[in-house]
Amino acid sequence: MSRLYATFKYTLISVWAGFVVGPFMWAVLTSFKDANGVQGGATYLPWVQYEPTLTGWQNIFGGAGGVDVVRPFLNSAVITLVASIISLALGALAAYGLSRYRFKIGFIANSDIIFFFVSQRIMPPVVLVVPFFFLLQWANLLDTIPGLVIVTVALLLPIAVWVMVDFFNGIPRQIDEMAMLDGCGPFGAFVRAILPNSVPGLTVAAMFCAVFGWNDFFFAFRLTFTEIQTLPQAVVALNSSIPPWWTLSAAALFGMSPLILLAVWVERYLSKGSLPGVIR
Amino acid sequence: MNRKQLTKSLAVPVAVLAITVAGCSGSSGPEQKPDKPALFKPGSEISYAKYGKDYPTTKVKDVPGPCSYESISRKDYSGQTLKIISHAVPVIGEPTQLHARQFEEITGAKVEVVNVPFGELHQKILTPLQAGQPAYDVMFYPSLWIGDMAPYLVPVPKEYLDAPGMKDVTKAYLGVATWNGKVVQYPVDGDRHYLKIRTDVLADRKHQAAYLAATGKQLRAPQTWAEYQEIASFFGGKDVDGDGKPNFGSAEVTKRDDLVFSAFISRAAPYVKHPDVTGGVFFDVTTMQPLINTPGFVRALEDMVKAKSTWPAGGANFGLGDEIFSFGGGQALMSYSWDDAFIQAQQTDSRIRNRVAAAPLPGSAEVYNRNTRTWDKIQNQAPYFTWGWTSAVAKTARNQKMAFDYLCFFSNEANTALDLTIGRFGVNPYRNAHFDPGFWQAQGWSKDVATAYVNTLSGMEKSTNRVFDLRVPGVNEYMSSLANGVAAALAGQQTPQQALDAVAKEWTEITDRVGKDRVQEAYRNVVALEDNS
Amino acid sequence: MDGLRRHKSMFLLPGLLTLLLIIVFPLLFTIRVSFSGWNVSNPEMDFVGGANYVKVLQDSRFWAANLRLVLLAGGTVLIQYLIGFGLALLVWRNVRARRLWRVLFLVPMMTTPVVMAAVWQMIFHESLGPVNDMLAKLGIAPVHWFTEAGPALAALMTVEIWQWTPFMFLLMLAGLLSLPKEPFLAAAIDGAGAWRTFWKVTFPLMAPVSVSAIIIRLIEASKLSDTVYVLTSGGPGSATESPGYYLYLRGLKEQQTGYAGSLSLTYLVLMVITLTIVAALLARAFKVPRQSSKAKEQ
Amino acid sequence: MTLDATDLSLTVDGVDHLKDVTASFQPGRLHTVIGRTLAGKSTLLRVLAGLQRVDSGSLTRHGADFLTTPVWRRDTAMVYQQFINYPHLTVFDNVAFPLKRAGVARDEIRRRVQESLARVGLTEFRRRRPSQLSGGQQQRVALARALVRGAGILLLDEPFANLDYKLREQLREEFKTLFSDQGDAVVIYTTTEPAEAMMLGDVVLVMHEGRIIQTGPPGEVYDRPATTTVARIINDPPMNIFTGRIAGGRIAVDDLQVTRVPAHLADLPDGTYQFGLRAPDIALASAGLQAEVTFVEISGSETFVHLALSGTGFVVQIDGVHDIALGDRVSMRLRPERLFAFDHSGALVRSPSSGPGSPEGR
Repeated sequence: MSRLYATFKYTLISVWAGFVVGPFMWAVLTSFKDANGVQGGATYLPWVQYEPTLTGWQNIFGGAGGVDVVRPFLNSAVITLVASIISLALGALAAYGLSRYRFKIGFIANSDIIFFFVSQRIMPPVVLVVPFFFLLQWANLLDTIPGLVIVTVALLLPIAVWVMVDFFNGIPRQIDEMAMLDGCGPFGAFVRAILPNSVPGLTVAAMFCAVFGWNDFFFAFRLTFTEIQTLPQAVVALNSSIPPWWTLSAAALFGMSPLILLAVWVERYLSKGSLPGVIR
Repeated sequence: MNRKQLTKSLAVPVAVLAITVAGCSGSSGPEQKPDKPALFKPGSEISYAKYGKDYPTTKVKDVPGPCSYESISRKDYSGQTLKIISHAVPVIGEPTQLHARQFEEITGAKVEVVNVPFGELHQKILTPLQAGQPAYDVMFYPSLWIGDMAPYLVPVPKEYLDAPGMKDVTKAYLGVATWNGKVVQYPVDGDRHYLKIRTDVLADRKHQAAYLAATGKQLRAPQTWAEYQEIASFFGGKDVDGDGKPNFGSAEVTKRDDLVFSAFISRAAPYVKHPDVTGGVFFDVTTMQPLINTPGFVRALEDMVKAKSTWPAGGANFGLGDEIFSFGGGQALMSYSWDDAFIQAQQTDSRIRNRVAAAPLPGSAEVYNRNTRTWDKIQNQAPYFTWGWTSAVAKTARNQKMAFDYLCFFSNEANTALDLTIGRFGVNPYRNAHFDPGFWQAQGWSKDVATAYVNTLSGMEKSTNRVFDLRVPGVNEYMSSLANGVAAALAGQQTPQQALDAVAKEWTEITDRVGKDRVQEAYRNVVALEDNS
Repeated sequence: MDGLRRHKSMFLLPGLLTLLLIIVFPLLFTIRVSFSGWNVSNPEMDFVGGANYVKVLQDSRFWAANLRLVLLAGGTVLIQYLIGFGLALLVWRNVRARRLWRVLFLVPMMTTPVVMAAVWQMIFHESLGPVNDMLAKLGIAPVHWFTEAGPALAALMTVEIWQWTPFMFLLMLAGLLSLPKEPFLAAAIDGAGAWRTFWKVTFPLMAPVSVSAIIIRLIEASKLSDTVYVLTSGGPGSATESPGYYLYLRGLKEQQTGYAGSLSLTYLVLMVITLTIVAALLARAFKVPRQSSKAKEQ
Repeated sequence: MTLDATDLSLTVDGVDHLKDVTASFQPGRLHTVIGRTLAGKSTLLRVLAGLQRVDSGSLTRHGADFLTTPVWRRDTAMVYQQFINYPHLTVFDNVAFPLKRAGVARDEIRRRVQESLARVGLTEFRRRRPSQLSGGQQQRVALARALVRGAGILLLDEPFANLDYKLREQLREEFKTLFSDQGDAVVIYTTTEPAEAMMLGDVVLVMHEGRIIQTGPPGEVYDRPATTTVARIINDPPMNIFTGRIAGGRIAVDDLQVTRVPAHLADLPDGTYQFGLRAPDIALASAGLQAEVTFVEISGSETFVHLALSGTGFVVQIDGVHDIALGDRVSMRLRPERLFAFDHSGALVRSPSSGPGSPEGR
């Protein structure tokens, strides 16, 4: 590797890293400002250009001027977790069926069923939200965690199926056959022989589920009233005509913290080499 | 253990379980607990200081009455939940949260508050109401939605109407809260648009002389929109207040999905509200023909497009918050909208405290007469009573008494006195008591500033040539359509005439969709207020 | 495993039925409501025939938004692909602090779009944000990020690229890491340079991953609305409205449920057709062999 | 205790994978199925295992219908050509897997697994994962797992095909006794290699294009291939087949006299026949038929020389490594006493092992 190329390479990497980090840095800076730190124009250096305060952070942890984020955080965590588990379970089962068996219902074949699953992602959320409202009202599940879990499953299931079909296609089917020859029923073969070998695939699917579940704002916002608030809602509740940018920044940083840990976790799998085969 | 004892010991948990289940199912209805001893003595000192250093240390006295700290703290609402929807934090959202916390502290109730951005509030409130879903007990929303909300609201009970605080609400704002003869909204805010100027520039001798030399005119608070434009252009882009940063002539709310429609109506009011013409400003109330594309409105939009040159960077996409920061932060020299920017400028830590003044909205030298289809050359003023925040209790509320107690507590004299001084709360004068310069001087305002402020506000109350919001069912659609038209013209996508013609066409469609009779009936109420009949 | 046909539904049905149960009612509801005049003032399921669809055809704002989406989604996804692939190549191997870069490059994808858009709004703020401030320090006049159509689109695309390049990066990096070593050895033995190796070995091997990554991103990008909602609210005028945001305006903000229903269905049909064609074209452009049905028979 | 297949047929997309396959597999015997790639061998095993349905035909076990018996109740073990093991389990757990499923007691499992691992020589690797083993070792694990439970049917689908030549021979030797030592089990072993089929099998089934075209003990199949196709399949290199005429005590290809008529063909009437001759039965000589070298393969201790003789191709196997260039003209000599004679349809008429006057029957 020539020195010129190395310089070029590290320059590019650094530029992009700067672009990635910039917004976070700005959010961090802003979270320690107050109205006076924001009004005059852009300031960068704490103590020098503005007097740092903890107001923003106090406001999200029970300060009267903000919105409490702890309960929404827990709500988001529960909804994301439960919906992800259900989606992964149902999605992995369906994906396994689609990977191993041929389905033919009229003119509908496997690829059409897979397309049906994936096509749910094409559906703009706006289409679904009004009928979902009536659906959940009918089931008496508006403003409840189970209601949101059901809706979130509809969002996540297609992702789980998409990732897992590809993954199972990559596992030799002789393994399930052998398990059945060894005395497992079809379900046993799936559970005992395939699932234990699907950890990388499930990891990727779980990551996508977590990202899309955690970050859903649209449905949570419209299908809840006062009891259940999710984290994105808590942040958006600060988007007033006079946005308290410091509180908004603190809430934003707090809200994204768990998923940043997720990025670290995914990278570990990448580096260990367990994931690469999964995402093809 | 004999059999009897056994039965007994089993029965107790079963009974407990049954009670719990009944409690959970909510079918038992609100239980009214007897009063408890008051936590406050009459006339105790009230301060928000303990809630954080964001709050002023000002202390006020609890004013005796049914809504006072003392009276409300007698109520025992323990074990009950009050569900509230309000605007995003901080505007009206923060006082909602704050008073909810206080209400919890003194009554034992559990209060759940959800804060929603402005653009979402309407559907977030209306969807469950229409679906019959008991989502919220108390709702805070812009008062102009009364036409959509009224069917789902509980009229304010007499005992609250008779409270001294309510009796003191000005006639105009009680009118705003009334629908078909019943007070269905609980007034918590009184809003209007007025002009805000920087006196350290506009009343400065040096600047006045320079202005006179350049234009041959006196520099003063602009009396017409043409004058506003002239002054704004003259000072625009220069550092005239000596803070090292350029100043700009005007800051206005121009963002489409924010409140641009209100700003536009303020600009249009003197062109379209002819003192001698009755029967509606937005529609001809007899035919329900939209008037939004008549020459008066078109001229106002042309003015607004011209004014772009006097706005600061980003001024063509200012939300209310931007406008507040721009004027309140000392960047823009003039502004017109709600009180917030003015209060922001008057905050204790503000650079431009007491260097500002309030004045009536600019008028015009001529006004369009839609009966004669001519421009009449008369000096015209037309204050715009644009919407303010209001609150109401839903018919589906489980404990209406608790809900009204919360609202009456929210707006009790002590709370309101404190709320009025916190700019970001968005709570503005709506009681006669607030129109007293002494009240504001007590907050550290200079006498001139306080007097001009109070005179401006009460002058609006006294005017007979006023414009009110289009308080009809579907108002959001009308205003959204208007905002689209104004935004298209400001963005240069269409000429003002084209844009407003399109709006007029959409308005006709909306009227047909909502039902001409319903809109007309509602609009008659507005016109009656305007025509002072 | 056709010998086991009796058992196969056991796998597919739970997931399929769950999704069908959740989706069918909303879909039927939307179809039905699109033929009604349901709106905020008259929330009733009446029947107005195809009136809504006639209106859709004449709704120039809707069609303009669709055209804009071609630029917004197509443009950003293409840039995301190029940058994502480039970054993946850069940190694929032989790079110091590799894991740090990788985590860093993944992070934006994990953040909530509405929340990040609010942060970006502060950053692009025309008078209080750091971007214009830094431009000013470089002697460049302030850019009207949210008040001129061009800059507003640029801001929107910047945010989209920031948020979703990591997705491409992840898929491309995983693809690269799973490549067989032999073709590279062969290329090295043939004495192929880096450039030639890339075009003759890496790129063709990455074609299938590329196509599927681009398609998935296109699907997701076509729904663009959260970011528009917070960042520009579709402005100035209607210059940055995406179909998703326009649907939201009509359907939820103005609550013209019936009309929004017909807009939604029109949009859905458009998207399915477009994406199908795009998928076919991409596969041809990347010379990916047409994949046969996934369930192979032995 | 037999496994009987009758008229099994399977067509997929117009291609016959199995066509009227009828065979009876006996307990305690090792059946080798030989055929080229895609001859239907794997399909047959998969049908027997229950992994593949058929279009028609029947399959019975102990006289009872076996087609409707699900895979997991067929008491069948299988070893694949690919080294298939459970990647997530250790070697020990891999081998123990079928025993656990069968509900065998713990101690018993340990005993049998250890014994099994010892037999394949993997005791020291029992804690490793399959991915940490070499190909040969992985296949030993698969074998151990197949053998450990003493299944009633043992199917081996070209188990050594993916191993290198040396290892293949070694394993084949090692396991010869193991396969044939399965008690009452029906053992079926598929292969493409004639030597393997002959060496291991008690019974050899020759498959071609979905059909079983000959069944019999190895010696019989080897000595008397029923058709030219069989003759090609069961010899490596495939038996040289050429068309010639018997006339006047001489055999001629086109106009070229190639050899005299040997004794065992002496009573055949004059006419056109197809003749078969194994590669080792042709020698290069200093004088004889002139042929042109078209290809030379050197395989260890042998050299295969491909020759063209007036349009007919021959493969000659000679010992040792020889330096022969393409395009050389060489002389070759056929050993007439090793000639097979087939009629024009390819059916065997005479083989070297049958005396004069004893027509071949099937």
